[in-house]
Amino acid sequence: MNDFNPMPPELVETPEEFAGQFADRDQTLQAYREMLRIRRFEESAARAYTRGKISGFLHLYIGQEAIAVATAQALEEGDRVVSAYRTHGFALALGSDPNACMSELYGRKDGLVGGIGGSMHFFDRDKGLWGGYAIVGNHIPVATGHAFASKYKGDGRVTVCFMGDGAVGIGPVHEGMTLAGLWKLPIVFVVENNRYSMGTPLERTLPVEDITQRAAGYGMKRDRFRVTSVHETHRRLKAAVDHARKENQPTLIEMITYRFRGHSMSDPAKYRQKDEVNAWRQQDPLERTGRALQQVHNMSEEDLEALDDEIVAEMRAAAEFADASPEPDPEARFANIIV
Amino acid sequence: MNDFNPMPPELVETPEEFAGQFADRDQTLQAYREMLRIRRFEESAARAYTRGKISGFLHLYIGQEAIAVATAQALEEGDRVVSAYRTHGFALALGSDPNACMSELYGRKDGLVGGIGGSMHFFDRDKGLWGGYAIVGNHIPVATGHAFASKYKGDGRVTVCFMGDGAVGIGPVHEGMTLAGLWKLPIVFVVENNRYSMGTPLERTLPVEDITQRAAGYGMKRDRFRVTSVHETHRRLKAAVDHARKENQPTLIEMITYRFRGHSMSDPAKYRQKDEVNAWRQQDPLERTGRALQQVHNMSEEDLEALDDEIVAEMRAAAEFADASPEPDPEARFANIIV
Amino acid sequence: MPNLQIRQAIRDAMAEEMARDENVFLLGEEVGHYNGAYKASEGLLERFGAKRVIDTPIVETGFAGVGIGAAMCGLRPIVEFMTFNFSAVAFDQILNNASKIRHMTNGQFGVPIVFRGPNAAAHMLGSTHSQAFDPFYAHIPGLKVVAVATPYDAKGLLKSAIRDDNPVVFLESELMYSVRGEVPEEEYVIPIGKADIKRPGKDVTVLTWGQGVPTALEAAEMATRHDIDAEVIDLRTLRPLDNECILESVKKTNRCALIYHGWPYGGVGAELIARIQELAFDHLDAPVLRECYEDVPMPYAENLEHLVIPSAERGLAAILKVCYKA
Amino acid sequence: MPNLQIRQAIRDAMAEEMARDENVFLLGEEVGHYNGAYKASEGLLERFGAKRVIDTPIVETGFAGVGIGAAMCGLRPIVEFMTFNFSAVAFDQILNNASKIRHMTNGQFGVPIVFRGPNAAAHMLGSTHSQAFDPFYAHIPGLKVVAVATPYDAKGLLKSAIRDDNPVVFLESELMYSVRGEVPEEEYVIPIGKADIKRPGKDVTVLTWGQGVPTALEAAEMATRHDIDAEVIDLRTLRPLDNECILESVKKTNRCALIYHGWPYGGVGAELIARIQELAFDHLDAPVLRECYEDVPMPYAENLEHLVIPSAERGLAAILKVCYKA
Ligand SMILES: Cc1ncc(C[n+]2csc(CCOP(=O)(O)OP(=O)(O)O)c2C)c(N)n1
Ligand SMILES: Cc1ncc(C[n+]2csc(CCOP(=O)(O)OP(=O)(O)O)c2C)c(N)n1
Ligand SMILES: [Mg+2]
Ligand SMILES: [Mg+2]
Repeated sequence: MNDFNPMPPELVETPEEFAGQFADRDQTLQAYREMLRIRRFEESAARAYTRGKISGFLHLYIGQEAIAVATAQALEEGDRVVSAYRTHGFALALGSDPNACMSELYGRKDGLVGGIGGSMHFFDRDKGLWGGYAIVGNHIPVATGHAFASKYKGDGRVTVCFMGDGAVGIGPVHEGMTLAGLWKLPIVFVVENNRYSMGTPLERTLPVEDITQRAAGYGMKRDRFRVTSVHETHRRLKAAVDHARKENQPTLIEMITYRFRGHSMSDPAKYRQKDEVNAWRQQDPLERTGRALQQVHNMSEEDLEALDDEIVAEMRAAAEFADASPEPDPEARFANIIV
Repeated sequence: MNDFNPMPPELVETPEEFAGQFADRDQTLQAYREMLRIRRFEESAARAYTRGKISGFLHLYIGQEAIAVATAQALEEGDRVVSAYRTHGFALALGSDPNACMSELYGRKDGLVGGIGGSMHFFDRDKGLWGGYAIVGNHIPVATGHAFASKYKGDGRVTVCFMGDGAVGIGPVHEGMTLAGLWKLPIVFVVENNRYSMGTPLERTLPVEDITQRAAGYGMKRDRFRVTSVHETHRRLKAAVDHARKENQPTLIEMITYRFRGHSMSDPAKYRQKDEVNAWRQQDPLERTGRALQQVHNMSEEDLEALDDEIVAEMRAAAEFADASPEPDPEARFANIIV
Repeated sequence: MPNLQIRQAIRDAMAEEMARDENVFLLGEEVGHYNGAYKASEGLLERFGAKRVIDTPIVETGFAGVGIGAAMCGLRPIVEFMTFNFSAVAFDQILNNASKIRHMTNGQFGVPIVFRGPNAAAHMLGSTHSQAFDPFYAHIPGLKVVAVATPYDAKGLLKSAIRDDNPVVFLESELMYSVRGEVPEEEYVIPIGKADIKRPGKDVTVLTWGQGVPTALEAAEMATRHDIDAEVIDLRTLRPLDNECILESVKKTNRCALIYHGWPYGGVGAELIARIQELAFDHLDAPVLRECYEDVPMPYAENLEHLVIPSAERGLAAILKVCYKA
Repeated sequence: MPNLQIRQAIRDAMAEEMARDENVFLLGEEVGHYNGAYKASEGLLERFGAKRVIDTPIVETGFAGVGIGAAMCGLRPIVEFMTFNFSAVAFDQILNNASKIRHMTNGQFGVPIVFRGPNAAAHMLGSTHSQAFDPFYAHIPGLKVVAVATPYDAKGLLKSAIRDDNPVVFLESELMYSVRGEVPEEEYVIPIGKADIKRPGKDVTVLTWGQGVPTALEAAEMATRHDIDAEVIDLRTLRPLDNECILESVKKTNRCALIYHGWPYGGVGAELIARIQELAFDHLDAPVLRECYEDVPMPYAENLEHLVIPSAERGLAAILKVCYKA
């Protein structure tokens, strides 16, 4: 077993560097809004869960929102996002209707997949969200297949495939990456390293801290960085997306991030020290972006609060919509299956 | 797809270097004898197969013998060898009775595992042969488990686990190596890179030619070399075995070798060019060792022929023994299973 | 007698066997520091240490294989699958290594291992997380398969499973970990291979196991209002089946219904029917019927899930039908 | 009519569908340059090129998953497992992705894919290489499962499978690739879901599939010497089963025996019995019996393997028994 530092890498940046990451006002505001939408959506979902409106597993993305928002920005129409069971953020960032997202969590007819899939199985084809998989690692070969199809058809589309730090040891990940590297497919693999797989810290799952060390064996490029802003994340991801689109070359990226909530709603996350969580909170990309709006772009606290109110209202409406959405028709269980 | 050179790496060695590898007469003779025993055993088995005495799959080790012989020399009593379905060489090198080996191929009662397993499932516990597995890669976690048990018990034993170049992409290999690297287990993983998995050359299976590039991701040491003699192979393997025994540290070794026959008896190996096979034959460790005995140690051709005759006789006797061995008792199919 | 939850009975079985035999150890995801995803290993890390209670990465094939390899060396691993859904990625290890090694090596090696964890649908987990694996494992020669529904059975059978020299697939239930029942203070084991009559009766035999047990008992209770006295047999062991107990009951009642959590095609349900009609053909007054999941993947929505899973009402309907009262 | 081997019929089906639809492609180990381990794809690489006939590394989960992912994009992959034994390492992809995606995504995505390759024991390959996978796959809602025993059926059903919008598991036989039969020159397809009466008869129904077909036919032939006229039904599709054809025959003959290659517990065999006793209870004059592999892993030795696999003699014994002539 190894001994990895649970604390976030120190952010050494000058005020100028900080400002540089948020230089464009509109982009920064846009990024903030999108991250906040995800956060407020999930907070709303969490409340609904505690009230018994949502059941099953509910894995929140709170803390990692910058990644989904950056991803949506880096992609073109027809590109694909494939992820595991922590996908609300991707759905919203890609433009899925919050009403449909929330209805899915409620298990209702107007849900993204008609209430059949639940939180772990979000799919929204038109928006580029290709799942929503809940068996750790088993979407990596599938996503590799999407990239294969793009190359086969020559359609110029790129697939971005996300997984957790806990997924990198499992066989299907290795097999998918082997094929992507061997066949030179237009795909970007992103490990969202949020330091934990359920209650297990990295030191009990990783033989080597730097996950991108593996890229060499797959003949892929690699990149590794701490997620501090949408802007920077977008820049790094976009380079890999371009590489995939233009050269049919896969990349392995490790994005270092943190989830502020437990693994799922049923996890009190007792395995983490308060000071650890606080240290990461200091670096919360959402908070940082809010600070930048105030400090760099002179937005007032009231401006931000007004925005927040607007978003909170949107997400409250989503919850109300979901609550009013009917249960799926009983016959829906026999749809889309040969019986 | 990549473009790897199918030809063997050129052997640039001075006559002195050549002689150096075979400096010790007794060791060289011993190595030669053991390699020749394996080769003659398998030639005898191949003949029996063509005569219909052996059925199913028969995968010959001809060309790779130096590895098994070096392995047997590198291990201590109680250490373990775990391999795939190309294991006759390991059995003989470790001291399994050729009569029992041949009887197993014949599917007879006196076989290594009573005729139940066949060529692909050789096990000889007392000699340190722990299989004998035929689903590509699925013995890697099992071998990792043996190493785990050694560490758990503190018994000081080392497990050496072999696989083909074709196995390195499959998930179980990745999972086993991940655990061995994470838990620091006393195991040596050896890829016997004989350039082909069935009819498929490396360039259609490997994203990157150097398989040991993967070691970094598992936190293991690595080594990679062309197998040219028992002596040199033993030296390199022994270092890894010591590392495992003394430090509980795994190593990944790639041994570059070649099989002169088809994948199995039913494979005519039409996918290889004559000049390719010939070039590798020039470097056949068995032949090289024979040359060394003559050139360095002044043994005569007659001496070598006498040795050969002796071994051929041993293996002919094994075939005769097997042929005379009775079929397993009908009830044997219900042994060792709850029904 | 102490009144325990099933999760506690399971923990106690493991603790007692670990205390008794230092070759016994536990490995799986979150079994240590987290005390088990469903707290079935609470306190074991603290008591036995990290050498014997091992948190693994998410590599089911890897750690199932490690368990098998360790078992071949004489250790007695308990491998927890967080749920049996995740055993699908380790299927080959169970099918090709655990179940076959003793036979294939002509007895040179044995694989004394237990694979345990929750099986079948819990509540609104969707199709990939709601599966029943007994049809897959009960099919395979070389395995024993156990499914438990009470704390008493859980403890006694898990202890037997850990001591067994064969690989045992031990199926628990997420929905039932909190079910309580009496468990003797003193040491006991329950032999693998014996069914248990959970409710004696004379009019119809109801066969069930695992999560089906409470539903079957409830259906049997409801049947009394139709003057039907149902005998409910909890199979407990799915492989090998307790033919004797099953046949004796069917020969007495002449009617049989199955109520279980799992899909209809093949599996344990069909096997029971095949055996009963073969071995008690002349005793059957009606075809044997089964109530189980509908033949579709499990939907997430509560109302749909509810429809797919057999209710006591559906169980009752089957009972009435085999009694020709419907 | 041309007389073809099964391997050629399979190749022709693939070639015709690849010519008809450029979304159809083949991937698997040795399917290209080697022309298939059992030569079922002979000439396809040459004809269609490396883009559409793809040699993969040994990564069954990887390439099964790639096939599934490609199918979701509208391609129609044919995934060859060199033998179905090697599908065990890809089990999760078939169970959790191929079979469920259409349902789980509420129809947003379909998975039109064929998994094909030889199934069941060949000759002296030992326990890991001699397995029958139909019990596993036929159990799973969302899959179709086909098993073929003649060149005519192989071609017509494979073409249907490739055109089907659902995932189809297509089971062939290593032992039967060289079996010859007439195959029409002109294009035809055979619908999935229809059994075929391979030998009409009136005294007893013999159900079989895949490698069991020749044995069942031989047993039926032997039965004539006992004045028994057996009807042999080749199921051809194992999921969904052709209840109609099966029941019609059983209601006519009132007796039924199963002869197949696979293990007894559960699976297709038990499912057939469960259905027949439920749906034709009053028509049965005897219990339905099954002859299949003995319930042990397949041994390598020729004499033992021979004993484990059902012979025509064993099939005959079952026929005689259900006809009360034994
Ligand atoms: C094959 C498999 N094993 C176990 C699980 C149970 N499980 C679900 S999520 C999870 C942790 C995953 O951690 P990570 O990959 O880091 O993703 P994160 O939850 O941090 O986003 C586990 C063990 C599963 N879904 N699939
Ligand atoms: C999982 C699995 N897939 C496919 C096979 C069929 N198969 C047996 S050996 C082999 C080639 C293996 O090549 P390599 O690993 O290089 O070993 P070598 O035969 O060269 O020693 C294949 C494809 C198998 N046994 N297991
Ligand atoms: Mg994580
Ligand atoms: Mg090789």
